[in-house]
Amino acid sequence: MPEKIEMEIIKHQAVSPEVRRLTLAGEITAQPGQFVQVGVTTSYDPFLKRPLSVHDWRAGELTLLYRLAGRGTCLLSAKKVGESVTVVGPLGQGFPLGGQRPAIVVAGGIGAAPLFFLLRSLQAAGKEVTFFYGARSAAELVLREQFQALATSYVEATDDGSLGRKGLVTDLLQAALLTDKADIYACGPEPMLRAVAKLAAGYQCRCYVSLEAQMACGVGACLGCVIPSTNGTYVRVCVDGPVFAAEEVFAE
Amino acid sequence: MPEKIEMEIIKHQAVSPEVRRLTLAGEITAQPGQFVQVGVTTSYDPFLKRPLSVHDWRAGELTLLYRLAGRGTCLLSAKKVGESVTVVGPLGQGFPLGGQRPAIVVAGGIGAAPLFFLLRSLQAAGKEVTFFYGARSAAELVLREQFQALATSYVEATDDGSLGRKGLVTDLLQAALLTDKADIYACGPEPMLRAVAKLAAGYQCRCYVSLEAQMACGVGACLGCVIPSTNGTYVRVCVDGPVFAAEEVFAE
Amino acid sequence: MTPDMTVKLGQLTLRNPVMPASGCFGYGEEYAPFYDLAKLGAIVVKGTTVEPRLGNAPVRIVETSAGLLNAIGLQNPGVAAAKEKIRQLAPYKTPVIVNVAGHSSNDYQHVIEALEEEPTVAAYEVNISCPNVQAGGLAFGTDPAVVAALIKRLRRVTEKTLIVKLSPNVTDIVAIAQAAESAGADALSLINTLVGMAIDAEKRRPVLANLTGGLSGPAVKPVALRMVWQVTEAVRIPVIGMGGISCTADAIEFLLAGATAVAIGAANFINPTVCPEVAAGIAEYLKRHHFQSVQEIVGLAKLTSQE
Amino acid sequence: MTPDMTVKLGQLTLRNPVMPASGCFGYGEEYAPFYDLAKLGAIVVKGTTVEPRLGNAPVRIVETSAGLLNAIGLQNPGVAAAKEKIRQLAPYKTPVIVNVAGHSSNDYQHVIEALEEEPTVAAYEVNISCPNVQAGGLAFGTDPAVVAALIKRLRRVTEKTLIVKLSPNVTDIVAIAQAAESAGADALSLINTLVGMAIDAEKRRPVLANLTGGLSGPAVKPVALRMVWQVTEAVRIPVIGMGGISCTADAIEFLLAGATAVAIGAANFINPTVCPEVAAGIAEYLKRHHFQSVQEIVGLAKLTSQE
Ligand SMILES: Cc1cc2nc3c(=O)[nH]c(=O)nc-3n(C[C@H](O)[C@H](O)[C@H](O)COP(=O)(O)OP(=O)(O)OC[C@H]3O[C@@H](n4cnc5c(N)ncnc54)[C@H](O)[C@@H]3O)c2cc1C
Ligand SMILES: Cc1cc2nc3c(=O)[nH]c(=O)nc-3n(C[C@H](O)[C@H](O)[C@H](O)COP(=O)(O)OP(=O)(O)OC[C@H]3O[C@@H](n4cnc5c(N)ncnc54)[C@H](O)[C@@H]3O)c2cc1C
Ligand SMILES: Cc1cc2nc3c(=O)[nH]c(=O)nc-3n(C[C@H](O)[C@H](O)[C@H](O)COP(=O)(O)O)c2cc1C
Ligand SMILES: Cc1cc2nc3c(=O)[nH]c(=O)nc-3n(C[C@H](O)[C@H](O)[C@H](O)COP(=O)(O)O)c2cc1C
Ligand code: FES
Ligand code: FES
Repeated sequence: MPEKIEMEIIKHQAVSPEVRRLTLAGEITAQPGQFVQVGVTTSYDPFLKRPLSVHDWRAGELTLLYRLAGRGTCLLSAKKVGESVTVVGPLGQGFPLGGQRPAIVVAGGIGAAPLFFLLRSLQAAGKEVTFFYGARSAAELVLREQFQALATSYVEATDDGSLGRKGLVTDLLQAALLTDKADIYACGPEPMLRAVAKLAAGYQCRCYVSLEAQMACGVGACLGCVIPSTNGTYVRVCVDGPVFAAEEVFAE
Repeated sequence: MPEKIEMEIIKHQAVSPEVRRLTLAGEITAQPGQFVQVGVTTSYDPFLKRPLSVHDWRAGELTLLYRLAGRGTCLLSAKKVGESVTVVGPLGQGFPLGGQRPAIVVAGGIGAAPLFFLLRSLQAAGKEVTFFYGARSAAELVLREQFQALATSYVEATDDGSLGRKGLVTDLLQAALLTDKADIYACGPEPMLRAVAKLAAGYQCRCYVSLEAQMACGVGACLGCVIPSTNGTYVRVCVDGPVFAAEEVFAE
Repeated sequence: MTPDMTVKLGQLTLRNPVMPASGCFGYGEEYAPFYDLAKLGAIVVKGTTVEPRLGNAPVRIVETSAGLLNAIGLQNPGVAAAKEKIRQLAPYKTPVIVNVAGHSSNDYQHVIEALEEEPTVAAYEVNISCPNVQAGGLAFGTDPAVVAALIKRLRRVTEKTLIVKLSPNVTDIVAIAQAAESAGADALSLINTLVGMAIDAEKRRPVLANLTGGLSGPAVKPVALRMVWQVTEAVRIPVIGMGGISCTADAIEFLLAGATAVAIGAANFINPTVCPEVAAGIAEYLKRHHFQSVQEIVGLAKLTSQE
Repeated sequence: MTPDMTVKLGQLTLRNPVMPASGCFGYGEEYAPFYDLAKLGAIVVKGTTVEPRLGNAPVRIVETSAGLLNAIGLQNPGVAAAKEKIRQLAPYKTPVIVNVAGHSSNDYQHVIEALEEEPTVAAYEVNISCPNVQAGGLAFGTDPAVVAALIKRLRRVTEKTLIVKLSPNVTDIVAIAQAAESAGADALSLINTLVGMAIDAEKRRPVLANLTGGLSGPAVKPVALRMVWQVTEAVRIPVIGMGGISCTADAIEFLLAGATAVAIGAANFINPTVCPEVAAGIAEYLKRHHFQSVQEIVGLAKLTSQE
């Protein structure tokens, strides 16, 4: 059940020039893949809360990982330890962890944010997990050691080759799928997600993707965040997602 | 000539629970009684800059004294040493210091803000100055020692008698005027200013009052801050004031 | 002594004057996790049409200074499915107001007829901001004669409280309000959104797939307040004021301007508990200023402004 | 290669498309301390009437969310005194546009006739948002026929560039725009302020002595942008876009929507150097995106939105 709560900032670190990790104290629950709406100001400009995925969660502690994308995240980054922020959540559908197969988790850039909590949960469930971490360049591959520590095997790729293999993470994924089937979880830029989904379909693997949309309410009330679904209707990213089975949202 | 400049905060102190003193570094000039427009946020809500009087000035250093009146001053009070604020100024007409008579300076509450710089200037000019400092109660009589140090004689009054004489500062002023004539300078709530002006007129004393109005541009362009003048037209508080000869704005 | 918070809209009595604005509260269920919906004066549900509507393609919303633009395009499951959702609200024992939309007077009439027998439905809010296909897509709400004809017709088919929701995108909202009143409306609600647009300077195209959208939020409050003031000077039926209300003070301003009740839209998005907070805030305000009932402050600013 | 920033309004060529909005820049002198006024595309002065006007009683302005309400009431020294102030602007060699106001078509005509021989005056911006006494105070700008008659008449008395400033408080701004165009206007400027109101919840009375005022600032930008888009679809004469422009991106959006030039009003109050900053910002934008001239981006969002 989502709720509105004031959470105190207990850690707020720059993990890269572009990316911040924010840890908040407060009684809120969360599943991997869910998100929260964060109040970045008490002014009406900017007006809306900002949706951020649950990067990590443990009882009494919520961690977010966010990229400085514009005004809202910039305002958030100015908040200091000891200040508090209004959080609405947990929101949306997370990643289903049920599958019997080993897991492959694919991150593109800041799309890695929600996958940390996912990896921790898969590891806790004793799953064998391969983590593909791709980005445009080295600077975007944040928290590498932390991610690596949570995966059975760990593969990096950058478009410019500045770190890990040069090229698209999806090429490496293909190679992996040739050998074994797996349940695939992905978050990142939409072109990457579509490519991952296509591969998954080709190899009869379950594939879950976490999507983004401009949001207002975050709770399903405004119908502002819809995307077309493959059955010809619109689905709300905030409550029907943000995690969808690939076939729900991507046509072959 | 007014200008727009970024000024760095070099001191920001709470001189009372309600009142802050803000010292800014930067090359700006100012006369006693002039004011500046201060940017309290980069957001459009609140939208306007806030007019604050020059509390004190020396080359390269501007000091403001402000009461926490609402959102804007509250945002300003959150700014820390090292941060910078946008300032537009110096603005408006200050206090004329020419007169030959001794000076009487009358402050009501936060109206004391611009009078500190005035007292310093009168003192520097070798004037004999009596300072009447009135407020509703003791808490509002901020920086008492500092003000006292600048006056030849110093009189305090509070409506509730919690400090100094009990009653209105204007009653004490009357007593003083019985003995000698003086040039009178006043800033505070309008009822007090009208009472001071009435007394001054009664004793044939020059009287200058510093007024307030809701302002937008602060430079005379919007005609938003006008008040009726005694010659039947409207005058702009921002450029024709904020300091006026009492007879310009208060009818007998 | 707790003040009397009840207000009347037609035959309808609300326990307090605060309700969510249509389209900002889904069919109620979305905000049920945050508080007991029985704290609301009424529950106003999404604009409902005869047939299901897919709505507009995304992007549907964009943030603006102190507000947002929306172009949802009346996505709704159609009146039959909506009825089922509305039934779920019965346990809250709170009047449900159904926002009715259509593109012809037939459309409006059919929606009302389909809900007439449903006891959970307490009132209809007729959204006349919709494009009128018979009138070449010009909104119903822009022509007093068209509004009068539509409301006369709907008045005949329902005994329930009939509220007409006015569009602010007109030269003379008072004329529209009077037309609705004389045609038999029990109450008016205003304002709907102001038509606006946003363009992405870098992508060099409009942000919304629909090109234009409806502006709401604090940005529009001054316009809404002015219209509520003008309309309440000119009609005798009660007005539900809305447009930018985000806190107690905002709501008080609308009541002082002459609104009998208030609706809160976009503010729900930034504060899911804003409605009960404002309802409680109004009660505190009344206590602090020693008013016995909320009705005492309705239109009070008109009197003081005549002093 | 620095891009060509010049734009044309009627026979008038502006060195760049950025000018202050009327009433927000006095008669120019107030902002002269902050920068060389020759950096402006044009100088638009305060609304000017035949006789001096005292204007409204205070309070005249109140801040709102992302904007402000003003009720200045056209305070101005009258056309004779205004002429003297306007002459002072000659050294800047920058076209001066005089905003003309009145309560009858005679009033407007007399202001123009009084300025016709003054070489510093390059153009007139006819403010049709003023109440029309002959029409019982209803604003001129709300009736296409009235606007057409007024502009036809003014067209006869001047050879100078005639700009008509449209009110946004209408059902169909396109009809007004077309009326002005066919009556011989050289250009249009939009939008003027949206009529709004503010109430003090504690004092329980309207904040403005005039009760209502005109809303402007970032809050109204989406409405202004929509109207500029619609009007530029329907007329061939150039449009000066305004309403909430506060930074370069805002100005670019208006140009992309179809405006040939832009005016900046309330933003001058929060940033006295906003006009030259935006002019420079537009030039940078053009360079960055490899456009040769500002005219290339006028209306560009209309094309991309058709893809
Ligand atoms: C369910 C969900 C989960 C998300 N999780 C994360 C996360 O864990 N970490 C992270 O860094 N970002 C995440 N995002 C994206 C994040 O919400 C946006 O980057 C943020 O809202 C930008 O706000 P801003 O004011 O800083 O930027 P703005 O100035 O508002 O915009 C800057 C850019 O960000 C884009 N943007 C703005 N709002 C959104 C939005 N709601 N969704 C997508 N893009 C947007 C704008 O289109 C623009 O291109 C998530 C988005 C969604 C919908
Ligand atoms: C020329 C001039 C000089 C001033 N000098 C000082 C000073 O040295 N120290 C000081 O503490 N205050 C001074 N003021 C008053 C100060 O500008 C206001 O207190 C401040 O703008 C309030 O802003 P806010 O956002 O905190 O409060 P708001 O939330 O904007 O308003 C809170 C209260 O302050 C009042 N207020 C808001 N703006 C103004 C304004 N422009 N003028 C007067 N009252 C206003 C409002 O009506 C309201 O009652 C001066 C005002 C003027 C016009
Ligand atoms: C996302 C969204 C959807 C809306 N849908 C409807 C609707 O279906 N019917 C209607 O009459 N008004 C609709 N409105 C208008 C609101 O009910 C309200 O009139 C307007 O938003 C002004 O109130 P606000 O400023 O508090 O949001 C919608 C508004 C928003 C923001
Ligand atoms: C204080 C003030 C005074 C104004 N005076 C006039 C005027 O005299 N004539 C006129 O046509 N418009 C006048 N306007 C409207 C502006 O020119 C402009 O059309 C409007 O403010 C929208 O632009 P903005 O949002 O950038 O302020 C005035 C606006 C303000 C804020
Ligand atoms: S953000 Fe409102 S429905 Fe998804
Ligand atoms: S504040 Fe604009 S004229 Fe004084």
